Amino acid sequence: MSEPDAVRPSLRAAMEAVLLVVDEPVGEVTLAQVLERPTEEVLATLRALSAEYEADQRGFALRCVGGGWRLFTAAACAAYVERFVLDGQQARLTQAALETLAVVAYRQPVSRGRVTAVRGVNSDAVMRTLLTRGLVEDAGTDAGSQAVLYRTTPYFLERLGIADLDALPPLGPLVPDADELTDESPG
Amino acid sequence: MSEPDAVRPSLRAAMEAVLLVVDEPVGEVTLAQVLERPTEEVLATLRALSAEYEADQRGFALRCVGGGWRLFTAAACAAYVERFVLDGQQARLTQAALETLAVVAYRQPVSRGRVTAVRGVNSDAVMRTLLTRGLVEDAGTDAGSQAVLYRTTPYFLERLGIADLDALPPLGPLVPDADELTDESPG
Amino acid sequence: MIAAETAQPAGRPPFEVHLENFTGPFDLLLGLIAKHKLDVTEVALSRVSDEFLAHIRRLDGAWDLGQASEFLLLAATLLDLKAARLVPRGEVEDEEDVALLEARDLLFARLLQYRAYKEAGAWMAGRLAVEGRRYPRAVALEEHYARLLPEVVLGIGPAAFAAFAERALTPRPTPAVNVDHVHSPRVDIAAEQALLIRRLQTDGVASFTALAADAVSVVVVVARFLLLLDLYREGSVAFEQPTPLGELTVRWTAR
Repeated sequence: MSEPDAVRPSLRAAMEAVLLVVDEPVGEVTLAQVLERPTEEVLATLRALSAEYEADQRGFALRCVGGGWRLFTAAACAAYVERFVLDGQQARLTQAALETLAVVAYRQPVSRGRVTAVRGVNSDAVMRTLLTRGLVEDAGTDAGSQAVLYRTTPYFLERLGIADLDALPPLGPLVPDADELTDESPG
Repeated sequence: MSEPDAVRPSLRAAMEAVLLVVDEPVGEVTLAQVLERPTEEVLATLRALSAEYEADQRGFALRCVGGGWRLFTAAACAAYVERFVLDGQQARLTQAALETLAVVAYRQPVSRGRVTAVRGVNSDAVMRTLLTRGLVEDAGTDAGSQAVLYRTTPYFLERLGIADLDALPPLGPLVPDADELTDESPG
Repeated sequence: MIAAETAQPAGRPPFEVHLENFTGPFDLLLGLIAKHKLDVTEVALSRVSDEFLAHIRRLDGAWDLGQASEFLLLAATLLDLKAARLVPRGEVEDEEDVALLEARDLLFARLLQYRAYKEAGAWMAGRLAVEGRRYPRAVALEEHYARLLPEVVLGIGPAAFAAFAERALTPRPTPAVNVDHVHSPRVDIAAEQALLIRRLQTDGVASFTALAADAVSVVVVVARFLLLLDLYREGSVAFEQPTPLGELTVRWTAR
């Protein structure tokens, strides 16, 4: 660790970093593969970390739920988190969410993979946010690829203030046809 | 929420919990409101927390970028994180795009014509790329020339990892007065 | 040696003179002056042009107009600077010299300015590379908090919403050397002509400024002007311009 060229992070640090970006519980086996360490060591470190957060009375907790590990806000801090959530700041969608929603609206039904390909950035978390907010819903699976497809909801139309999808403004001439795009789709 | 006043969390814990649910940089003023503490105290705690994470070589970092505070993964852990957030790697910006971005950053709001005048070469396509990437945005039109003006986005600050535009390094001392030179731009 | 890495049309060898990362004439000049420590007055323009002509001959007629005009643009910028530099400092004889001196100062000022932004761009590239290794937490809310969320506020209307879609769905331009300055976009002449005639028939009279107001590019303005000359030749319109460079008024004179 102290060698100048070896900036290799500790197992604990690598684990914290991964846990910060995953928003679905991740199993210790997966973590062990990604971190290239034995599963037992990973499990022991996860438990140690979880205990450490609790002992230090941190605002976050590391818990094993539904077959995997995930960071949660500490229960003791719930009142503040609730206030923040209700604050109104959260009523607005982020730019990333608006963009993702726009892609779904104009290209539905569409898979997450396709949205990611169009936007050039991973859109999984954003799509989950849109699902939670009730703006987007499951639209079955693609016959070929078995990918889950998404479409906008009536609530979306209501929030945008339009009667139906036909009322969406047409896109400019630079945007390729949906057919053109989906034909070359990987699935 | 269980035992009254027994488990009132520390400011630090409450802050950590809120930071865990934000998905855009959050300002210290908003945090101060939510946490019901003076802004200065909140700011001091944010800074202390940020320093603590770094000193402890945690896998996450608390940083003030793009006008607010947000949790990031530590740079040293990037290799592991990337296995989870495989964005389809972020394409590097071309030299032309970087130059254009620099002119916009230092001269905003600025028209395409001015950027072209500074670079000595047409910058339209490059500006479109920057718009698409969300690094630059429309900033209305110039009252006189009716030219569309551009400015950098908060996302630009976030990508650069700086708090605000004042954190940009000064341009070389030899740069002549920009207005003098670019006023004759074709618009 | 200079070289413009021009965007290469399929199957045709590009003109090779050598400056990496060429993005525009200012870049070329900086490369020459700074990197090769060349005084502009010593740049052997003739050698560069000889090389270019030889290159074109090798192509045996199959040369690319885009490449040729890009070369001309570079050569002209160089020549401009070279001419300005050749004027001796100090004694200024006549107005022409003054003009050249001013041109020289302006060119150098512009070069310095460009260099500063180029350096700022390099600094940004460094930051982006470092920061690209840090990933922000962007995780969906825990279920029990998500239920508390107030109603979504989109905060934008359908038009702005469509703009988001348009931005995301427009194909990203593939990185390439920018040659927009030599390749004029095509203009739909028939459509432009129809538009001009329709407006003039409706309004009877219009200023050229008004007729060109919605042109999307300079090329379209030029096209409209040429089309008006064409209409003039046919006797369909008349022009009025009381003062040189003043407002040009166009009157529809055909039935």
